[in-house]
Amino acid sequence: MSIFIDKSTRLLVQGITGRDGSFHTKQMIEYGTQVVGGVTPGKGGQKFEDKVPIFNTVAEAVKKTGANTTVIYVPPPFAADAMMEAADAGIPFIVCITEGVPVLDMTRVYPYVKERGSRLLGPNCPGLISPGQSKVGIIPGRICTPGNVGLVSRSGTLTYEVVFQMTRAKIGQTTCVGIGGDPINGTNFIDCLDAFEKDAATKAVVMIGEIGGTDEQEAARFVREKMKKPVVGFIAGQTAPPGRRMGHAGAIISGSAGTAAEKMQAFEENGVGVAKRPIDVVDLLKRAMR
Amino acid sequence: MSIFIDKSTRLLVQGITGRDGSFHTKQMIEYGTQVVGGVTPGKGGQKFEDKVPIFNTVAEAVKKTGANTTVIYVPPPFAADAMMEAADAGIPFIVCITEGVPVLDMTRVYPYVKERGSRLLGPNCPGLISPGQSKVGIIPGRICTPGNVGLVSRSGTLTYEVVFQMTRAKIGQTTCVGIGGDPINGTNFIDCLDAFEKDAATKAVVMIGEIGGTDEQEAARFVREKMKKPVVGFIAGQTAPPGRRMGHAGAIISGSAGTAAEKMQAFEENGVGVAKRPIDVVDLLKRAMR
Amino acid sequence: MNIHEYQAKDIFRKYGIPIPPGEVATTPDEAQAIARKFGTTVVIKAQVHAGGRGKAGGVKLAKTPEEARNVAAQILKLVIKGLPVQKVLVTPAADIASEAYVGIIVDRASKRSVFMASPAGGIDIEEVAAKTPDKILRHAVDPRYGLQMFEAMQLAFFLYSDIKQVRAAAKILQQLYKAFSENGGSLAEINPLVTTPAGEIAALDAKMVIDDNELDRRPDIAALRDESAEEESEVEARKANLTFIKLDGNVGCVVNGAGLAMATMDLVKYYGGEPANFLDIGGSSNPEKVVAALRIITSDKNVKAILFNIFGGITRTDDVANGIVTAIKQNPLKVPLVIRLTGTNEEIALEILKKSGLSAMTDMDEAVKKAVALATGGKAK
Amino acid sequence: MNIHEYQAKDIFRKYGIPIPPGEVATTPDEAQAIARKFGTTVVIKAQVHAGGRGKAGGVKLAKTPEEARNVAAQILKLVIKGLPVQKVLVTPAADIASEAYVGIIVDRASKRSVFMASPAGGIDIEEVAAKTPDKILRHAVDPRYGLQMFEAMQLAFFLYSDIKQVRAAAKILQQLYKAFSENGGSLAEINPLVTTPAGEIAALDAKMVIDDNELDRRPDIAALRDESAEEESEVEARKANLTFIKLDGNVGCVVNGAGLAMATMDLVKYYGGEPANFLDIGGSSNPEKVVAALRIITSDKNVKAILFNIFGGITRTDDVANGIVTAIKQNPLKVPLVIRLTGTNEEIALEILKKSGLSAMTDMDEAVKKAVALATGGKAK
Repeated sequence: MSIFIDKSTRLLVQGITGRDGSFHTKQMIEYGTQVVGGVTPGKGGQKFEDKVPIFNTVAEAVKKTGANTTVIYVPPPFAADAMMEAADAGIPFIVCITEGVPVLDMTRVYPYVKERGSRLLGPNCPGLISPGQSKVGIIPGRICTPGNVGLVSRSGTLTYEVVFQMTRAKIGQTTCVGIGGDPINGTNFIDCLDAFEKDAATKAVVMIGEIGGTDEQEAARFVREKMKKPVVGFIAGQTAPPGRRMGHAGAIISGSAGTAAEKMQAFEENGVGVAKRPIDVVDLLKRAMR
Repeated sequence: MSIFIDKSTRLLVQGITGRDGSFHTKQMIEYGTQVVGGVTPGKGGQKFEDKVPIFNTVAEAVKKTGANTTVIYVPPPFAADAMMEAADAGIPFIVCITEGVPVLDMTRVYPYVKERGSRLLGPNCPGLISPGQSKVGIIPGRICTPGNVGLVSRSGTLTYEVVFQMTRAKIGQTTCVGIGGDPINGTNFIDCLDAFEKDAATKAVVMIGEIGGTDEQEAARFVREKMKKPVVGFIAGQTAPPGRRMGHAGAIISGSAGTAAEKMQAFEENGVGVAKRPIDVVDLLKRAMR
Repeated sequence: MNIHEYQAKDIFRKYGIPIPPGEVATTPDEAQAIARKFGTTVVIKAQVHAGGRGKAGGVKLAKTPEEARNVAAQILKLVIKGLPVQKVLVTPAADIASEAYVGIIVDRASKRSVFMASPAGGIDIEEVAAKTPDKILRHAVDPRYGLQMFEAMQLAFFLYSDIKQVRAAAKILQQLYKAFSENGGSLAEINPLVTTPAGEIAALDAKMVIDDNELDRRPDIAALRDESAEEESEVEARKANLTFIKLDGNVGCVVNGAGLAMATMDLVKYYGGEPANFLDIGGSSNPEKVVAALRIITSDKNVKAILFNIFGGITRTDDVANGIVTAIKQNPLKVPLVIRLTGTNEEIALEILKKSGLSAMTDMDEAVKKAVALATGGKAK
Repeated sequence: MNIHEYQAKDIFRKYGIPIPPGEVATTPDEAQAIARKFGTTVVIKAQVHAGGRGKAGGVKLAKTPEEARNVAAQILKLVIKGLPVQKVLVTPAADIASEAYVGIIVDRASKRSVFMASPAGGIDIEEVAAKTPDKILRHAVDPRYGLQMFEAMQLAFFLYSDIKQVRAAAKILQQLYKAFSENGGSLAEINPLVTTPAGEIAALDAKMVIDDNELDRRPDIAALRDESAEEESEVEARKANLTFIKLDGNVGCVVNGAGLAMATMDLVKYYGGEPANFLDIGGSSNPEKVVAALRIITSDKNVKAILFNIFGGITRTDDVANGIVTAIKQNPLKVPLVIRLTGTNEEIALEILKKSGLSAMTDMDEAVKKAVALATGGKAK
């Protein structure tokens, strides 16, 4: 049906009364996501929009609501703490939207969350959406449509662009996952590819990468070695100069490593169809699924 | 045959060139322990007593000697680092003799060693001896004799006293283990009892405890619930005043908890024979093994 | 090692924990001058390494500088649990709206540092634990990560409901954890942590115990030791590298090893005597240690007999014998001496003792029985 | 954020890393005075955020104060990789017996901070990695425990064999780790770490890069930013909360989102143009940001056409439209403008643009093609 989230997702919103948190909570509720609670220290006992109960701590919220997923909109200096609090409260799936989390914080958050057996998506990611079922994060619902293609991406608006093109071409999605553009994050390409491979409803996968690191290269090898479903991909940053951080903290070419050319080559060598332009993803998909 | 160490033990000595390290290394070699290497940073390449190769790091020593056990004699400020180095080098059994290791150091060493899957004995312990097979630490070899009784103790010289009485009474030992007198240490009573229960050669066990904490009480419950072999015990510190640390950092009665009376009662309630005097251990053993 | 309230407060203050001002006086005049400077009602608190200061009359209010002088004079005459009060802390009296307890100790069961927080502050936490255990929230800190803000908040929400107070308390808890772990604490405690009528939070009392094993690498903390506040004999023992604890009995004990020392004391009691002390000469027994041990024990007038119980492993019994002979030459004993020696270099030791007209036994039970008989002037039980 | 060598040295010095003295000069006179004070041969080093200073003539010896003056004058005139040298560091020349490299970076693969150590110091570590990879020892630090002494010793044994030097280097590595992690580093490097003929170890050069995301909570570190050493347009962009990187092309790009911005640049290239910049206006696009973006882009004389590519999600396209209209009113454009807008409030945006005589497209490919054609004065490929 989808990966990571579906109709049974019971969502908690950390930072529900903040500017971003409240805006997107409304959007998620509108989309049909089951938002079962929010957390804002000091506002425990109040209700968000007269409906969603607010708690002081995640532990309390989990106990009272049975939430199985949380999405984090707290400011960067508190994001690491929020992720750790969620993991410590035993929430199995943690989505952190916050951009600007210090990378040294993430070196500590990563093992902490892992030790407690939770899955983390992000930080600095748009979240994910299983069209028609549940939306967690900030991906605009109206550009998506239910279908049988999975999408995983390091980017935000570029993802929207591609999904929009797919929807216009009547190619629907099982789940669209934005893993985020930070150098250290939780769920990576391979985690998503693996989940899509196992998801019966997904027939093909789109993978949108960018410069920096070697995740796409490893993901490409995973496709060849472990996947039966077709995968097509796009890499942003062919014109990016080395040594400069292209917006995303992780989008940086260090020395000669992590270039778009290197990644596109890895795609080709491992049977991942390479889109030259974002729009080409649609044609590649159509051919792959024929 | 024995627990934790036997003829196949290949021992490394950390701090082999120090005063205590060199003295006891000679004793261990004399007793027949296979000392395969030593570690003293800066003395790598030299030999101890013209025989035992010395290395700069534990990692190197393990690689070159295939050591499977290490014993640590380094001064207290470096002991935590030495234990961690041994665990990181993959040594499965680490014995730390050093007395005076700060307890906050141990709060960090404990999870570190555990994560790497090693067993730690100590710190602040006399080590262990499997009479006639191998001796790791400082227990005098001549007071022991091979036999079929296992002994585990929080103390040093009190252990010698009891072992000495046993040997005089012709009751030999499979292994004598000193787990040490610190509040946080590695191997505890239950670990040893469990190992003795599983060791075919051991027919009965002596457990020597002291005031402080609840390890003896939990060990007593373990005896009742999990053990078939007879266990007899002695508790030191019946006359100790509360709130004072009786030499060992762990030998302290906090409030009303950890008294000798409480521990002796736990022994009695769980079928562990209670010796009133150290010498009574011998009679209790004889009766238990009849 | 115990440190005084004012010393713990100095440490906590460095970590940004809000603590009202306060100064130490060693004379009534100084106390008066400090009270005058503060210009308000002051609290005068005995600085002594003992609990229950309040009940013992060691904590009192003074409304005027003159009263402060009188109160300080009274308190500086007190002896609390055997320890004479040498210093008082003078601090402005505070208006208190609520009292809470926060503390951290190293917990042997979880092998971690454990926080305790209770809204029932101002009284002994053991009492709270016994009578109303649900009023204490415990939290073990993962030493690999430290106390996270969310954990501090969970503890703070147990104490307060006002979010400003919760945040202030959470910050205090994080700083307390830092103060504790960066200074080698085995206990750090604020009792009471108060709120003022204006809603501010402050630490009115502070307690800290340092792990003795940390002192070598923390000379600044080791320098806080106040020897005038400790038992004289214990100070002397520490300087001689002996572990010594004074008790009230009549049989002085000199033993190698803590476990054997306790077992020896127990056996003294078993045979009807009372141990006068715990004394562990440790593993590497040079003769000087033995000399110091005998000097300390013989200075206790209650001691009617002295018992050596030495099981030579690392300890060389000849070293001990030499120490005994030297000590007796320097200061002939006025009470009987029983020596039990066995183990490393036993034969040499016996020879040394024999030359000085002394003898030794090899059996622990027999030796203890004899010492008890000599101390009680009768037979052992 | 890059900081200068002298700033990194100041930080490292605070952590007890041995660093020879040195002072900063902004004029030849100052350099002369400093050289006179040191009274020995000095090294004068350009303080500029660019590698390869030595090859560019930015590092030179001076034997006398007068020579120091002349050398400083030369260096202060240099422009290295586009950045004018505004400051030099004057430091006594050292006798060097050996040169090693030690550095630490955050490694995305292991998700940890990773040390690198090499006995082949003094040259670019990437060169060592490429040519003699066995001369580099890497070690990932477990962030839960920090760099243990034994780990530091293992790295140090890779550099030195003399135990005194090993211990000194191990201590430097531990302190470097502290400096790195306590100041929010994403890179910290000592190259070279030298030994003197007398066997002492010292850090002759120092480099540190700070994670931009750390600056908000570290005002003292943020204050180290030297805006005079950065591209003017990038400074302005940062102040407007834009992410901007200047490039050499002719199509100015304004995009929301980093990935889409890169993809837009790539598409410009695909159709035969060259992007003049990377510019991400971010998620919450208020009109002022758009105004600032246009101001920055139009100040680049190479720009022959401007392309907006906005996919409205959180970004409200009407905000962007308002920004465009305002900016053009303030400063009429001298180059053609192509706008692509779609998503949130698209209809309102189109209405706003229409009122000001502007129009917008909805297809990204078409818009890019058009912008390239306008910039190149021909047709897109």
